[in-house]
Order: sequence, then structure tokens, then C-alpha cells
Amino acid sequence: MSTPIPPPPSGPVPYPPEKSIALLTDMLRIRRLEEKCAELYGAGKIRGFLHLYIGEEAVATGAMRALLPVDSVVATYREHGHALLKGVAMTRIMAEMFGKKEGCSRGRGGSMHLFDAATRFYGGNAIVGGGLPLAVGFGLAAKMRGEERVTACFFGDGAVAEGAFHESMNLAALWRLPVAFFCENNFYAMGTAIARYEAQTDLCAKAASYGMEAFPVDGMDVVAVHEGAKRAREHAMASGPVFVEFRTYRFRAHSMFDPDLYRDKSEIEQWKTRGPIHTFSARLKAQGDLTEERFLEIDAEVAGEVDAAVAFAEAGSWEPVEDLAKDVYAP
Amino acid sequence: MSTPIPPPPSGPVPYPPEKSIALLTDMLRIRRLEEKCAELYGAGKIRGFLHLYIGEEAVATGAMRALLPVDSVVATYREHGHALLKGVAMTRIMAEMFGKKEGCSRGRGGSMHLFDAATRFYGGNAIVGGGLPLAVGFGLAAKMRGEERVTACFFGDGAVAEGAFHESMNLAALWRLPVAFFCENNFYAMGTAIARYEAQTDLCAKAASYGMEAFPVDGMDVVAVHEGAKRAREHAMASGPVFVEFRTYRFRAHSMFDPDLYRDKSEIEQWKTRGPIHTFSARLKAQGDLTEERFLEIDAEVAGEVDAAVAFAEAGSWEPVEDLAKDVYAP
Amino acid sequence: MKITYREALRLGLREALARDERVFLMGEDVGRYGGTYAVSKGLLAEFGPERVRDAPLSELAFVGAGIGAALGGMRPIVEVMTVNFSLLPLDQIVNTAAILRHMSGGQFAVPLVIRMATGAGRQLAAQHSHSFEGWYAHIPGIKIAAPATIDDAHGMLGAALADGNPVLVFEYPALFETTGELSAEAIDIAHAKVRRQGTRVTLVAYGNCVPKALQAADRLAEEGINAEVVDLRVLRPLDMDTVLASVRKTRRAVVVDDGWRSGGLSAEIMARVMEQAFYDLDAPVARVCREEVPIPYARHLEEAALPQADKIVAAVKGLFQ
Amino acid sequence: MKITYREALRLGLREALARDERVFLMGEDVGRYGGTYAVSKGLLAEFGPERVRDAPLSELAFVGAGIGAALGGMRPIVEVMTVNFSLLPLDQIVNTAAILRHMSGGQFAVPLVIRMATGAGRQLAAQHSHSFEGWYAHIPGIKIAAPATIDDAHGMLGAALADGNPVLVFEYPALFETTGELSAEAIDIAHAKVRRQGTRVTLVAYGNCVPKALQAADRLAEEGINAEVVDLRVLRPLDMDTVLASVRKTRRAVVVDDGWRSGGLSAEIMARVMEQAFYDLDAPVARVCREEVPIPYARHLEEAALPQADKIVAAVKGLFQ
Ligand SMILES: Cc1ncc(C[n+]2csc(CCOP(=O)(O)OP(=O)(O)O)c2C)c(N)n1
Ligand SMILES: Cc1ncc(C[n+]2csc(CCOP(=O)(O)OP(=O)(O)O)c2C)c(N)n1
Ligand SMILES: [Mg+2]
Ligand SMILES: [Mg+2]
Repeated sequence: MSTPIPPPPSGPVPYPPEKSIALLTDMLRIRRLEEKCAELYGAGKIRGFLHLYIGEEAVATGAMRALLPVDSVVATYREHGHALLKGVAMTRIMAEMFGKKEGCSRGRGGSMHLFDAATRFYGGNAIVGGGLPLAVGFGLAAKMRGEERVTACFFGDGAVAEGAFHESMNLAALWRLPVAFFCENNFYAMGTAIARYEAQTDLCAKAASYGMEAFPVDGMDVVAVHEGAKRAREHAMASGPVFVEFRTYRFRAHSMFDPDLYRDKSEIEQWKTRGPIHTFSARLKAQGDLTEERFLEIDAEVAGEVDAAVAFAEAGSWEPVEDLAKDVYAP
Repeated sequence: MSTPIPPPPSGPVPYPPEKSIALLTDMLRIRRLEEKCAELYGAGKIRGFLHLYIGEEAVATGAMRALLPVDSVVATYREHGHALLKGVAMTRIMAEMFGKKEGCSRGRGGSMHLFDAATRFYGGNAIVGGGLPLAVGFGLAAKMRGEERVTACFFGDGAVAEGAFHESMNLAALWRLPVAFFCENNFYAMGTAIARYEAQTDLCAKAASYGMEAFPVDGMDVVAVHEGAKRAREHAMASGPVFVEFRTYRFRAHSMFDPDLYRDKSEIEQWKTRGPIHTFSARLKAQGDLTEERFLEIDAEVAGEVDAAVAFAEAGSWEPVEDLAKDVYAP
Repeated sequence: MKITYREALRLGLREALARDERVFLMGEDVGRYGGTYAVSKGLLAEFGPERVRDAPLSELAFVGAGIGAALGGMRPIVEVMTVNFSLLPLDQIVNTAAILRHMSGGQFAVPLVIRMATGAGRQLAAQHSHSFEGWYAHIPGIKIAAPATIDDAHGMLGAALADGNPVLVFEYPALFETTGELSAEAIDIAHAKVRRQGTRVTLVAYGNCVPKALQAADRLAEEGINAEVVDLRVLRPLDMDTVLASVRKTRRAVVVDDGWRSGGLSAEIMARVMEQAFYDLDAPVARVCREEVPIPYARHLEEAALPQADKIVAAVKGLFQ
Repeated sequence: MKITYREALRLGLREALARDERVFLMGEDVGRYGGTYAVSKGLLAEFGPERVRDAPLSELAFVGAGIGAALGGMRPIVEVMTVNFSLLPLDQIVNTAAILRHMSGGQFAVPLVIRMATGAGRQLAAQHSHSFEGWYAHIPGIKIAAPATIDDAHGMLGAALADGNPVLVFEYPALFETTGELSAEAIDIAHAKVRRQGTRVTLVAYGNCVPKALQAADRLAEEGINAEVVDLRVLRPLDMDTVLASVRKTRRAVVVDDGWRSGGLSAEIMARVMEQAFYDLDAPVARVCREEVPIPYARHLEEAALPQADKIVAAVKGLFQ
């Protein structure tokens, strides 16, 4: 990777302690959920593709807390955290990973296809770039129906190279739709570093191409993310689409099949010093909003939630084979 | 159309008279060929879709004269002029329009699919944006083979909205391929004015998105086009891809089926004052490089070429039905 | 009321827009231009640019946007100008529209209609002459409607909008000028229909091949062969009951298919007849399809490449030899 | 030499790159990452980044660029990571690669090979479990190769490159770990092959269904039914001679197809058998296909959705009732 790595996020956290703790807790919920998933993958309880978000938690956390329940979310195959924070119960997410009927997609979707109509979480899409046109459609529907909601569309840096990105950005800008395009730039598309697939690695520079508002945000700093996402939501609501580049990093391999041979261990280590959870904790501790004791307490609570989710998933049932063809069509 | 219409091209023509006359002749060859095609369409000799280039002749003319025989050309369904000036005989173009075996695509392609291997004219593509990826491939092959040639890819403003444009521009820029992207911006995609389908109507502004060199050119001024295309060719050869926006206008309807109800007649009339042939002739006359007599002489020669082409096409033969399945596969 | 197929399509669109304000039409040149084939002419003036929405040349995105808008509570009618351009948004159709309901465990319906013009016969050459509606019928999760009559041209759109599934409605420029009486009959997208009664052979056709099959049936009648013509109408799901009832009666069948032969819908009809009525057949089912070539521009070659009444007649006679 | 299917693929690639310097490999993560399925592992180090070329997520453009490069004198091997993503570049495949030669009156050959992984069985769910190779076989102008054995995994790439037409080569992750002896046999992309001799029923299969058919044949043998297994190998053009010779001998057939049933390749095989061997059949040809559902994630549902040996056994027994 050629882009220099900035220093770790630091400085005062401008929130009341409860808000900060809530942000921290959410990041931990994603982290611990996924660590458990990795473990269960090893144990054969979870199968298929599994893409971990570990390292990137500040993005979903800061962003989702800036959204309202009426807002719609479209995400990618790396979406456990987004689903969880949009409000899908951890139990139902875990059951989905197990392939159980109690899962949020009835066990049919697995890790890459979490869905939840109630919380307006529209997936979960394993086609890179596939969610962007959908987000445009949600924005269009909201605008035509006069609904006060924003659609947040999460996607990776790799998706920016796809035609779907280009066409969707233009449509959204042309029709001034209330869509926030949240690019999670972790500098790699699978094993390919951004400079090896993008002629223009400054992703915000692309926004001019659509006359669209755009700005970069430190995606390892939950405060910066949260502020950026709030600003983006307001902009989308008031004057149309916006593109935000959240610069982040994944600490794990792309998927459970990836031997991760394409990047230097030192690069990973350097990014880990910017880890969203420990840097945020440190900042809170520094300003007296968090103690190690409290941290361990929260972590234990989260562990409890994860354990309960696993127990729920274990206790779940298999969809009967006779229902295989159910819901191919509306009745 | 919101973009203000500039004054007609004017000023001295910086070429020796022979060169100027050659440019004028080429524009006339396209014009008269197409006027004849329109007439023959009315007579039922030519069928299918027919897209006339009338009004835009300066672009193909100025550009093609900047290219060398070794260069490759990829164009659109509005490509009679490009084929002709790349060196495909008018006789073979006309025979193709008639659907005759002597046509440059054996009568199988018609107006939208002129091809000629010998002159490196690679069509003729009726899928908007479809030619751009091909051009990237030609550029890649040339680069890998160490061949000194440029690929010129012509496409319309409408194609810019397609995903194929985005992906192709990035690939060409990323790999620094010798490709000149020649956008023929006639401000309309069929009946839709550019401001009604592009959030960003300054097409050159898009180039930054790929870190690509780009500049606009008055596409009604054959001198400006020629100079711009030379500059583009040099740039492509020396340092990689370039995007040129040729601002032009079509005087006729989109196709023979188009009732042309979506634009003001006054807009067309105003653009006609910028017509590439009469403004260029006037400039040449003003500087004593052309007389009305000479003009009529040239026009008569061109008419002769057109008549010969029609006679050739009329005299042509039909591909035997038994050959229908020939060349679906290489033998 | 005697109207053209084109007017029937337009009437269907107008009624749909008037009936339900969630309905809107989106596609290239549907508004200001009036539709490439003038199908949506006048609708912009009537319903305004929000609901008759011109889109950029961005098939992938605006089809996907149609899916999103359907999920978001609208009832979009997306026009992909012609089937030839529908390969660009195919990923959205197959990997989202068709599977979302099942993959989400039944949470999401995608009440989306995609209209496209299809078929050859007007010398538009290889890239503009595809007939993929039969090919699309391979995909579970979508329905395919192929109106061959004035009534279907008028009524299938409404039926598709009411269906609640993603429905692809294919329109046939080759039939746009045909005229007929508009009846008051209710139109579904569930059943095939016998368009001509017969006893000795069943001609199974759809879309622009229905008139060709009827023409062939007329000629066959002159030669004493009484042919029944079944119009499939809906290519997915297939109404095999109607086809099989006819084939069991006539004991012979020819499938007429505007698509290429190999792996076309004709093969599926033949396979199902074999599976379900093998012992009722007096001869193998035959087919008349598009020749397996890209469609050439030259008229004589294009004609030779497409199913024609005389080829159907010949195929039927072949069954009696 | 005993190697895996994956190693056989890699060997084929390495030989192709070494043999002809016009050959290059282009696709997402083929280089630095070593290929999603580690097929191209090591090739970057051996041949360098020009010839083992990582591409952006731009399937439409890099497939089109492959076509252009082929026209420009190279011999590109384009990898579309999996068939699931191949709908994005489908327009380039169908509207350019497949038709250019014919449409230009024979002026241009497109000597392009497109490789993609295909098939389900690894709990990857609906968007990552397609099997479209049979569906692609509908398109004239392209050839389709489906290696089911170590020899074919190794040799079909070379045959495809030598062919001079655009060839789609489908690779089966479900078979990547299978091992076998690499023989010296010359590999073509023209013929089907009998993989097991039998007398009483013909099982027609391809790709990852070939082992399933062989397994079913073993079980059937235990029950006294001697099944012949034909591996189609090439899905377009179909080698019907081999299929028909077998069916005429056994008089019964079951087609096994990893694709969806309706309009799948199975239907085409059945249609052709009906057309050409109707009177040789003792029973209608049957088929075992993918159920017509998007593939679910849960293992038991995925298994139920796919062709399996026991379903093949049951289908064969059905023919004898
Ligand atoms: C259209 C498409 N092409 C290829 C793939 C295979 N693939 C899955 S994830 C991925 C990389 C995506 O990178 P990015 O968008 O940066 O997201 P990240 O995984 O880094 O979050 C690729 C190539 C796919 N799923 N879809
Ligand atoms: C992919 C695709 N979509 C739609 C069409 C139908 N169509 C043909 S030309 C055209 C307008 C193209 O406009 P532009 O690119 O500006 O070229 P121009 O005709 O103005 O030269 C459209 C929509 C097509 N041929 N291909
Ligand atoms: Mg990434
Ligand atoms: Mg234009």
C-alpha cells in the first residue's frame, strides 16, 4: 500500500459518556460476534463464505448511530455489523449463520445475505456493486412517496471500479435522491491493493464526475465517522446524494479461504495501532469517561449476548425440506 | 439545450491549400454519401436502422486525418463517415447498406455494422458503449506487442452514462494504454438532452475521475478537431489514454424513425449556422484557398463517387441463402 | 373498439398509471421522445416527468433502481428499450429481482414489471434482432409474459402489475401495426390459450410466431390438415395443461419458437411433452426455430433465418410421413 | 503422475503461457492473490504481471478488453472469477464475441478463452451457486467446454486456445480436490465421451454431475442395472452422435443437469433424442436437475436442491416401471 498511514485517532471525545459508551459497546458487539463466528467456522457450525469486518467496526457503528429507524440500509457480504446495528437481533443473525429457520433470512441466506424487513435492512449482497442500484431505487421511492428517510448504501473500494457504481452515482445525482453512499475503503479488493486497480485512488475525486458532494473520513475513528455520517445524512435529506469515503482497514483476511499473502504483516500491524476499539477506549479513559473495570464489564455483557445468540442458534430448527420451493414466487 | 451555442467557427485556416481542400472534400464525401443514403432509404433500397452523421462531419474528418493507417478505429452505429475516411471504399459501404455480398460486411451488417479488417476499421457497434471495452483491448494488445499504433474510439455523449464507459476509462488509464477516447457530444442521446440524463454535463470533468488527460474541442470546426486529434494521438502514443470531447450537433433526426419532436427547430437552425462544411468553405474562400467554382467541381467529383457507389451496390449480388450459417464459427 | 397492438399497449400503460399512483414508467426515451416505438407517446404530457421518467443510458442501474423502488413501495414499470440491451442489467434481474424473495426467507416481494421490445424481422441485424424471452424463461423467480394479441397487449401489463412478482413483459414490434377488436375479457398471466381449434396436429407458439402459426394452419387446412394452434402467452410458468390437452387430442405437435433452436423454449416444451405424454404421441414432436446464426441484415438472409409459415407447414407434413 | 483437478488446471495454464507468448491471463485476483481458488497460484512469479494481469472489478470492460486484445493479435485467457459474475459482461460475450465473425462477413476471428468457476455445493447461497454453462450453450458463435476429469481439466484449455473461436471453459470447484492420473491422451473440445460402458440405460451428464452419475451407476450395478455414462464434455456444439449411439443401444436415458430444469441443457438433450431416436426409445427420457429454486445456504436445503446420486438412481428405476 502506498498511501501513508496516519497516526492513531486521538483527542477528546465530544460526547456525553453514555453516548460514548454506547458507541464503544456497539463496536465491541460487532467484534465479539465476529470473533465467535470465526471460531464457529473452524468448528464447522458456520459454512460457506464468511467475511469478517474486524478492524472496520468504527464505520458501521458511527454511521448507523447517525441513521434513524426510518432510514433504509443496503450493504454487502461483509455486513454482520451493519445488520446488528440497524437493529437485527444478534440471535437471529447467529441463527442465520447456522442456517437455521430462526435466522433473519430463514437460514437461506447465510453470512452474506442477512435481511430484515422490520428494521429496513435490505441486505446483504454478494455481487460487488450490486447494492448501489437498489439504493438508488430506495431513494427514488422515498422521494416520490414524500417519505422523510435516507438510504445508506455501504460498499467497498473495489466496487467503485464497477459500472454499477458509475451509473448509480449519476442517477442519484441527476434525480437528487436522498442517498448516502458510504464507501468503506479498506484499500484492498480481495488481494488487490487499490493502486493496482484504480487509476485514481483519491475516491472523492470521482464525485466531481457526478457533481456530487463528497468528503473523506478517518474510518478508524468512530467520532469522525459519526460526525461525517450525520453530516452526510443531513445533506442527503436536504439536498440530495452524498459520497463519503471512510478510510479503514480490515485486520483479518478477506474471507476464511484467504491465506492473506498479498500484504505485508507490518502494514497490518501498523494499522492495528489505529484499531477503532482500543484507540477509542484509550481516549475515553484519558478523559475519565471509561475505566478498565467498566470496559471489562461491558465486554462481559457483550460476551453474554454472544453466548445467548449461539445458544439460540444451536436450539434453532432446520427449515423442512418440503418448504424448499416456498417463496420462489409470491403466492 | 441549456449550453449556449458558440459563434460559428471562423478565422484563418493554417494549412496549405491541398490539405484544406482534402479536408473539405472528405466532409463533402460523408455529407453526399449520407444524403444519398437518406434518399435510398426512402426508396426502400436501404432498410433497418439508418443514423445520419449530417452536421457532425468535421469530427470524423479532422480526427481521421490525424490518424495513421496503422491505427485502429472503433466506432458506433453512426459510423458511415468513420468507415469511409478510415479508407473503406464508398462502393463497399454502399453495397453493405444495400445488403449485398460485395458490402464490407458481406451484407450481413448493414448501416450499423460496417467492418474492414484491411484498414483496421473495427465497426460499427449498435450497443451504446459497447465499443469502449474493445478499444481498451486493442490498446492492450498494441502495448503488449510493442506496436506503434493508437486506437481511436468514437462514441456519443449518451454512452458516457453507461457503466462500460467508466470501467473502460479506468482500465485504459490504469494500464496507460494508447487509446484516444473521442466523444462526439451532440448534446442528445436519441431524444434526451444531455442535462436530462447527466448530472455533470461537463464531460471533461469526468476525466479527473480516472486521472486522465482531457480537453474539449469545437466539433464543428474541422481545424480545431484536426489539431485536437493530433494532440490526442501524440498524447496517447507518448503517455497513455486521453479523452476528447468534440462538441457537435446532428442536423437530422436520430434515425429514420425519429420524428424529432424533442428539440426546438430554432436550436437546430442556430446550430446550422455553425455547419462544418459551409463555415469551412467560407474561411477558405476568405483566404483565397477556395473559389465557388472549385467547390462545385469538388462537389461534382464527390457526386460522381457517390453515383459510382450506388451503381456498384445495385450491380452487387445477394449472398446465397446456403451460406447463411457460414462463419458462425471459425472452420 | 378496433385498435392497433401499439395502441393497446399504450392503453394498458395509461390505465395502469391512472389506476395506481404508485405506478410509474421509467426508461430511455419513454417521455420526451415518446418511446422508441411510440408506445408511450402522450403519456409524459398526461402524467408528468416524475411518473414518465426518462433515464440515462444506464440499463444496469435503472433496472436495479426499479427493483429498489418496488421494494420501497412503488410499482415501477421499467422499460428496457429492447431485449438486446437487457443483457446489461441481467445481473440485477437474475441476482436480485428473481431471488430476493426466496433468499430473504419470504420477507420481500419485488412487484416490478420490466417491458421490452423483442424479435427480429425488420433488418436490424445481429445486435438488434435477438429474441431472448424463451431463454429468460429458464430463471426461477420471474414470470414471463408474451402478448401476441390485442387483448393481451392491452391486458397483460395490468395482470403483471397485480401479480406481485417480477414480471418481464415482451412486446413485439413486428405486431405493432396489427389491429383488432379490444374485448372486455379479463386477462391473466397464468394460462395458455387455444387460438384455433384443430384435430390433427398441435402448433405451439408464442409472441410474433402466433400469427405465423395461424397462417400455417390456414394453409394446412387447405391441404386437409386441421391444425390446432396453442398460444403459450406465458413462458414462465408454463401452462402445460393446455398444451398437453391439445397434444393428447391431436397426438402430434410442432413447436414454433422465434429463439435459437438449441436450448430454446422449444426444447423445454418438447421435453415436457416427452415426460408427460410420450405414449400419446404418434410422432416425435418437431420444432421450427430461428436458425442458429446471428441475424443478418440482408432481407433474404434474415427471412431465411427466422421461422416462417412455410417452414411450419413443411414440419407438419414431415410428421405425417 | 497423480495430480488434483486444480493442479491439472494450473498445469494447463502454465503450459499455455509457456507455449505462446501471445497468451496472457487476465482477471480479478489472478496474480498477487493467486486466484480465488488458487488455480493460478505461482504463475505471477513465473510469467510476470503483464501476462498474469490483475484486473479491477470491471467484468464488462475486461471481458470486452479480452475480445479486443484477441482481435488485436493476442490470445487472452480471461478469468471471470465465477459464473455468478458473468452476467455483468454477458453483453460483450453475446453481442460481440459470439457474433462478430458472422456479422463482419467472416473477417474477424475472436480467439478468446474465458474461464469461470461454476456450480453449487459449498453453501455459498443463491448469488454464488449458479450453474449457467448449460444456459450459455444456447448462444451460437461460442463454444462451451466443461471439464469433468483430470485430463480435461488439463487439456481443454489448450484445445480452446487452439480453436480460434471464443470458448467458455467452466471449472468445477466441487472437483478441485479430486485426484487422478494425468494421461498423455490428446484432448479435443469436439466430442462427448463414454466414461462407463453399460447396456440398459444411458446417463448423460457433464461437469460436476459426471461423478454423481458414475456413483449412481455403481449403485445401479449392485441392483443389476448396467448403466452407461456419457460425459458431454462440450456443451456447444453438442456431440449428439455419441449420445445417440449410446441411447440407441440402451433404449433408455436419464439426463443429469446441474442447471435448473426448465429450459436447461437437459431439455435440449431430450429434444434431440426425441427428434433423432424417438422410435428407438423404450421409455421417455427422464432428467434429474437442479430444483427450480435459488440455492439456499442451509446445507440440507442445498443438498435437496441439487442433483444427487440417489435421485439419479430413482429416476433410472422409474424408467423400468
Ligand atoms: C461482481 C463481482 N465480482 C467479483 C466478486 C468476487 N469478490 C468478492 S469480494 C471482492 C472484493 C471486493 O472488494 P471491496 O469492494 O473493496 O470490498 P471489501 O471486501 O474490501 O470489503 C471480490 C472481487 C463478486 N462477489 N462480485
Ligand atoms: C445499450 C444500449 N441502450 C440503448 C440503445 C438504444 N439507443 C441507440 S442510440 C441511443 C442514443 C445514444 O446517444 P449517443 O451516445 O449520444 O450517440 P448519438 O446517437 O447521439 O450519436 C440509444 C438510446 C442502444 N443501442 N444500446
Ligand atoms: Mg475493500
Ligand atoms: Mg449524442
